[in-house]
Amino acid sequence: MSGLDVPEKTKESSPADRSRAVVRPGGLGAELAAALRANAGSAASQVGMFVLFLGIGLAVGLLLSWSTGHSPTVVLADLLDGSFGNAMSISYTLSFAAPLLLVAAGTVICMQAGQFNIGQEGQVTLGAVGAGFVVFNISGPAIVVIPLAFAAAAVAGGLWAGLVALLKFTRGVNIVVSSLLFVFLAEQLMVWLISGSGPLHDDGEGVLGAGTASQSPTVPAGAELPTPHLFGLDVPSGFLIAAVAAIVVAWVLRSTLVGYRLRILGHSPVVAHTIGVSESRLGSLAVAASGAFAGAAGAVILLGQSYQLHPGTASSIGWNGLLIALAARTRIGVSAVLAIVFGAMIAGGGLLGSDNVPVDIVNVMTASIVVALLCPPVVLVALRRRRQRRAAQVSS
Amino acid sequence: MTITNPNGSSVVTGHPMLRMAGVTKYFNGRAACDDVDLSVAAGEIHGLLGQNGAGKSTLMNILLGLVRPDRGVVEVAGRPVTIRDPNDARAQGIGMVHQHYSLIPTLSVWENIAITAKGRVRPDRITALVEQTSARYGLEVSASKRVGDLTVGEQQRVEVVKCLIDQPKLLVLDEPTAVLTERESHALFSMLGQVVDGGACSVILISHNLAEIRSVAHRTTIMRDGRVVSQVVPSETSVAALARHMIGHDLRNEPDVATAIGADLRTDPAPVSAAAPAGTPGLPPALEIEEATAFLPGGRRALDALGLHVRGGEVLGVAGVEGNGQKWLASLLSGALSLHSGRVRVRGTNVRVSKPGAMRSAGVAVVPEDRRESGCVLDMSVADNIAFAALGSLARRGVVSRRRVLALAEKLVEEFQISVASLDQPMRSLSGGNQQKVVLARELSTEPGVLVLAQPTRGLDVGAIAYMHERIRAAADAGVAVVLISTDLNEIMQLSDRIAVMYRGKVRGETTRAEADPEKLGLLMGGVHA
Amino acid sequence: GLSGGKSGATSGSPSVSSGAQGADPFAVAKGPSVGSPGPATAPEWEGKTSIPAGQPDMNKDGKVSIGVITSGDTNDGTYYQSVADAAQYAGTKYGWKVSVQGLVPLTQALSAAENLCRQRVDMVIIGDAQLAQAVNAAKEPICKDTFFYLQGGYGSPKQDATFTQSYDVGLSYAYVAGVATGVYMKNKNIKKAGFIAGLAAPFNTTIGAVFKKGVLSQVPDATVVETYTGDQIDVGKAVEAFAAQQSQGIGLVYPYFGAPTVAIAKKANAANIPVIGSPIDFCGSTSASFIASVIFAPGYYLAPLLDDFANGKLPLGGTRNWRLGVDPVPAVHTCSSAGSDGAAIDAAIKQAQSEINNGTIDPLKLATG
Amino acid sequence: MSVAVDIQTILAVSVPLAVPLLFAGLGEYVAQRSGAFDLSVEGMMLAAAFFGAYGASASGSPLVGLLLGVLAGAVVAVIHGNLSHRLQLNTYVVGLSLNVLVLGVTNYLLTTTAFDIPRATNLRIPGLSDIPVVGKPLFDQPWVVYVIPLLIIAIWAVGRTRWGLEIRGAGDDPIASDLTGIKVNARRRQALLFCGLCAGTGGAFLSVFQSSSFTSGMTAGRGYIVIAVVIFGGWTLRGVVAASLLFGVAEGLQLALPAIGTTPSPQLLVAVPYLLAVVSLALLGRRLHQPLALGQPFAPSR
Ligand SMILES: Nc1ncnc2c1ncn2[C@@H]1O[C@H](COP(=O)(O)OP(=O)(O)OP(=O)(O)O)[C@@H](O)[C@H]1O
Ligand SMILES: Nc1ncnc2c1ncn2[C@@H]1O[C@H](COP(=O)(O)OP(=O)(O)OP(=O)(O)O)[C@@H](O)[C@H]1O
Ligand SMILES: [Mg+2]
Ligand SMILES: [Mg+2]
Repeated sequence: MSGLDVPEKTKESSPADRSRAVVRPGGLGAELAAALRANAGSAASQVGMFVLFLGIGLAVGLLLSWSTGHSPTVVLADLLDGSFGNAMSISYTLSFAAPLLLVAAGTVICMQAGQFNIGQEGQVTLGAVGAGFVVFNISGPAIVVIPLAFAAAAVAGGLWAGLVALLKFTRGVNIVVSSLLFVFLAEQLMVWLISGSGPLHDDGEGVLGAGTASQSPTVPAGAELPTPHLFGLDVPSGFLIAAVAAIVVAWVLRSTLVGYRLRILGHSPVVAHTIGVSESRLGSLAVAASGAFAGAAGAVILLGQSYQLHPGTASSIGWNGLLIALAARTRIGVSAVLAIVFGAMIAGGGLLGSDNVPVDIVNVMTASIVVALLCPPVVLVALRRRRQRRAAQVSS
Repeated sequence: MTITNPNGSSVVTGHPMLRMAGVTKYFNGRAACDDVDLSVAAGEIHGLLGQNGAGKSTLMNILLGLVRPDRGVVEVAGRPVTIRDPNDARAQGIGMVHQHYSLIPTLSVWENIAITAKGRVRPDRITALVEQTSARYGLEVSASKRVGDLTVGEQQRVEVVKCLIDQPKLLVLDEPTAVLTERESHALFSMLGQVVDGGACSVILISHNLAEIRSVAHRTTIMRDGRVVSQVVPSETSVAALARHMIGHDLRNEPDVATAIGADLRTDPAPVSAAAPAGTPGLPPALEIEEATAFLPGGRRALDALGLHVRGGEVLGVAGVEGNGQKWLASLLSGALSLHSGRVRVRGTNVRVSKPGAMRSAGVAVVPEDRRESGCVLDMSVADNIAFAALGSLARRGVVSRRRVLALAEKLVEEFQISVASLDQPMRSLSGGNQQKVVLARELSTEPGVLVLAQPTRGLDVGAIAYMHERIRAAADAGVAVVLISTDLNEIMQLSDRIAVMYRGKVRGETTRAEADPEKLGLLMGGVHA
Repeated sequence: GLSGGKSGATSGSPSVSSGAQGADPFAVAKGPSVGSPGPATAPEWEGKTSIPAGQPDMNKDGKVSIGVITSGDTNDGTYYQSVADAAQYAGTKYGWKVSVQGLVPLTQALSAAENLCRQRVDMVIIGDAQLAQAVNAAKEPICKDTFFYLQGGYGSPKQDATFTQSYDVGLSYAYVAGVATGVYMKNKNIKKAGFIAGLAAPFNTTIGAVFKKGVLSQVPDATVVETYTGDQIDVGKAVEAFAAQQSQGIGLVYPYFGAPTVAIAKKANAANIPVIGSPIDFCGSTSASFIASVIFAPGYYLAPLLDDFANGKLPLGGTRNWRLGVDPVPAVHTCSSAGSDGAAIDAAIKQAQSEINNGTIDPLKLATG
Repeated sequence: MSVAVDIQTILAVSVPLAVPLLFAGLGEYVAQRSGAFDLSVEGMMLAAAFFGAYGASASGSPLVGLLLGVLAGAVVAVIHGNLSHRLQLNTYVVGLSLNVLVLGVTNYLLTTTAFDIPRATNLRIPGLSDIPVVGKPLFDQPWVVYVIPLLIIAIWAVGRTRWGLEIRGAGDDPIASDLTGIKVNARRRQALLFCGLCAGTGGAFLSVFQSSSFTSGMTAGRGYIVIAVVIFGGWTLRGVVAASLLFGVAEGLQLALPAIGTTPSPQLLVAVPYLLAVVSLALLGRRLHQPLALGQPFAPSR
């Protein structure tokens, strides 16, 4: 579909021979990238804007808590204390940021290639399943099992996303819709895998007696992600993995041949075609890569956080990672900062209960932050227009 | 004072139907319109002349409420008016046929008209109105067809009918003939005469074409760099004088400038060298297209059994009225359009055109018509844009060497005199001419065997045009087979060794430059066998 | 804005605001034993229990506070809310500080528990089996003087000295509920009953299968329609699943749900179809009428243990087996609206319970065989 | 049981399941025709379900609940419209964020709110409801259900007015529409608002009329099915109605088949609507004609 993913040829279909095309080449991906990359002033003003709008997003949540009788200062104090208050809080924050950053880094890849995959939640689920297949079936030293689990997670998430790409490039199925529907299918698939006769089902004691729970076995201690002690902090290794992955993604996109080609594809499929980039091939690769990263996030979740598969294991990590990448306008650095902010919100949210503030306020805040962070270019454009109008008046 | 135009219609320039005074509009700190005054009398056909970028469209967009002026007043029939959007304009009796049409392709003709017509939306009522109006002015329009299925000429008629249904006081046409055949243009002009007859309606006609302006306009306002430089009665002014006003200095010594404005001032074409390199006989042509038929996704035929060939060192001009498939020819050669039937051969070898990058690796380089959209990536840097074509050779083991990218970019920027502030500047921030230079530099840097240029000088200023022409010549002299697609006959005649004329997706006829004369080409372009 | 008590309007669920002064909503769980255990025993875990010193102020900071985490919505009016309500009730009664966090994602189970330790709670209550991994926090130094309680870990993680859990056998009360239903059907000459649950996963499907066996034990030619909507919280689908069963002529329904239970019950009441309710005691509900309640919500197990905790008598490091027909809860109770059939049903319930406890009937065999 | 009864059962279940899809789908259809890709429809429905439940239990009147629910849907739509089609913020991000936001807000408010929703009675249409098999499922329903045919006729009729043409113009060619004088973004905001009203009705139907209760996140992904419905319907009114009914029947079968006595794998039945959507999109993918500018922002030069 032109808005999102027309096969490139249809873009020339503008009726009659008009020199301007109704549908710009590049479809949504390019539109999005262009809109999102709108020149946003100097680095200092960008940082200023970021902080300002982050604050605005937070304020919306605080307003809601205030209007229902919860003190904003208490909420804020809890959030800060729970996220950065001490070494342990920071460790939590990093731990929650890890899968988010992985998902966001993957999302950056497909968005930069102009492929609007929004099914990360399902890909995370499948990734957790893939990791589960390894850790529940293969016993061995951590140094072997953990990388294997990550590889399996990436493959599972990548294949699941690859299906979406396959549907798009062979059958022309709208990727927004198919990736969305695949989220629901992934959940059903996992429930089946961990239930009854499913291969990941926990054969131990069940809720109702042996073998009756919908859950996987517990991750063996040897396959749990370690938490090395660095710089006086317990740093979750999931975060280290995510950080390295994000740096690699940034480098690949910036400096490698495939990264160049990917970005060109995202900006202009037409140009990409002329220099030998096959949208179906590279686009699929980008979608699959984003799925693989989401899958790896699933491994981080299973091996470092949930230790068990249950219905709902992905815990909205996929959705939030997607939102992070979009709010960061597909920039890796900003995604990393936002992932930490989101991680901090989750970690801080854990303390709200003690003051009887419903933790749902965190959802409200993160959503507001995402929307707020979309605003700076708009504001900058408005400011520039006003300046120009002024200038024109002065010069008259 | 009464002015009579060559058509014999006359107008009294007393009371203005439209008066614009002191209109000023800045874009990005540059004045597109600078203190413009314009006055159009009742029943007058008023020409608006100017080079590309002179501010004509901007001025009209202000009149239509599409652009908000920074300053200035507009009076219609003596009353000052504020026009905020096209609806206001319509209410004031102003209708416009846009340079790029404003019809919605997925709606039918009657639906498009119903959107702006007054009164209830009823197919039968609107259809009757359309028939009435089109009968009155001799404009053939079918109300039930989908606009997207119409030809360009038909669409323009619909657009005109759409304006006329409102019985406007002022009808604005922005370069209406650019896409029309000779015959269609004539029909349009005689229709315009009918419209202004009686003085109830005035017409503003924007054009680059001096001859056209001279033959229909009562008076003409000439703009340059956003300012009105003069107002003349064209029938009493020579083409050369018009051109001088438009450009700012005499043209005779600058044939390229003449080309740029569509004025045929040369008495004889530049001498064709006796040893015109018609390619190297014996070898297969560098590029051969045989029986190429291609369809657009909607099912429309883009190319219809098109055949042409070009040899190394030869410039093949592809002429034709815009919209006859030239754009799709370029698309085909850049690999963006796939063949339904037929063959494309480069140096004797069949090429699967739609395979990504196949044309490029076969040695065919294309400077596309819409360079902003398919020629470059506006949101990437100048250096990156230059590097695209040679990415593979700039990378070692999959890693692109930034040093080598910058070195290449630096070299080409210097060689092609591209003016950039920095190589990391986004392509978007370059002016049109420099964007075009980047694309050309990149394509030539791959040392192609075939160079395809689609409308290479459209939208460029005089200096840039001259430079382009120089490079095109140089490429051909270096043995490159050049396909030059242009709607500008003078450019074609000036640069080509052979000229092919496209009409309705096929080559209608071919001549050598020696045999070519404008009349013969014009007939071919109109679909008439010469 | 939106305010006002949840307590007043939601009926059927244990009322919070009644506080320590009002009737104890969990009184039913605090009664004496209702029967004696037979030879059949629930699974045992190794490990010794001990009573920590200083209970309830485990961390000796001079005040008692408890924290609840659960994976579900603590406002669902049923299963998940019962834990929160039990904690709140005890809190009000003993003057403890209570914090509740619902809808905790699996990824945050462990950290949520650790966070509670950081806030120096004396007891961490893990409200449902989904968050079972949170008990691993008990081994962390930060949690060393915090009492961990888990509702139904069922073997993973393994019972050890660091936490206490409750255990019940769902299949047994599913079977007894089926028996009760069967007796009612026999007396009213009903031949078709409906069972509706959410996810088509074993924790629902085995319950359905055993419930059906219970019904058939009383009315061998009865039909029990089992429908799984695929979603634990989608009320719309739950209600329409009931509509389908209704239009196929069921004479009684057992919605095996959390939140959607009352919605189905209301529809069934309107259609004069008797309803069995679970997992809380619905007999006193004012929003819908039930003929019987199957009581097994975690709050019922937690409430008496919290009383023990308050009195410094709650053992740590063992599994508390809650057995049908032995302990006051879990239980299948007939409601007054069962009318004259109540006595017969009660008798059948007693009978079935003792058959389970003396090993004549093995619900697990019924489920698998 | 007879086949007639079985069919009646399937219909009786499918119709109410299709109702929220129909309401929201019709709204989404209009929004997408205007070029606005409304991903926040899930949020609109959930907000409407919550506030519908609140209104109905506070006032004791289902009608008041419905109105408050519709208002809530409209509020989400107005926020979405202004962010995406006035400030030009990316509509997909705004849509997804609004869904998260609404889920957060409703869960948050749920902690301090309790509902006692009055039961909405069915409006039986005399005569028609006595038709065998289809009579009861179609003509013995809460009164809002009968709004649907009126809504369909209204959308059909409005599609032929100037506003309707302008909506289509905004969705197919915003640039040309703008030149013509159509306020593209205003039309998109209006279409979104309409979508909010419709989705609001669908959401309020869920809590007030269908189940007389509200539970956390009770829309359970219906908003996403709605989007699939519009696409599956090929962006035609007829198609959207048919697709809504088809998805309603797919879900209905899942719930009705066990009652009828055939019990295929429950897991598979649950997945059926989603599989149906994916497979049918794969089969129809290329033949569907979407609005040409769907989901693309439009920034007028003024
Ligand atoms: N929306 C805009 N934003 C910025 N610059 C603009 C905009 N529209 C026009 N311009 C600039 O204003 C100048 C005048 O443009 P205009 O379109 O009026 O020229 P024109 O006389 O119509 O040229 P042509 O003959 O090529 O149509 C050009 O430099 C153009 O780049
Ligand atoms: N429609 C437009 N929208 C935004 N910016 C524009 C537009 N047209 C032109 N510009 C910007 O205005 C500046 C001048 O553009 P323009 O194409 O008029 O240059 P020019 O003076 O004609 O140069 P050249 O001779 O190289 O074409 C450039 O920075 C260009 O990016
Ligand atoms: Mg112009
Ligand atoms: Mg204490």
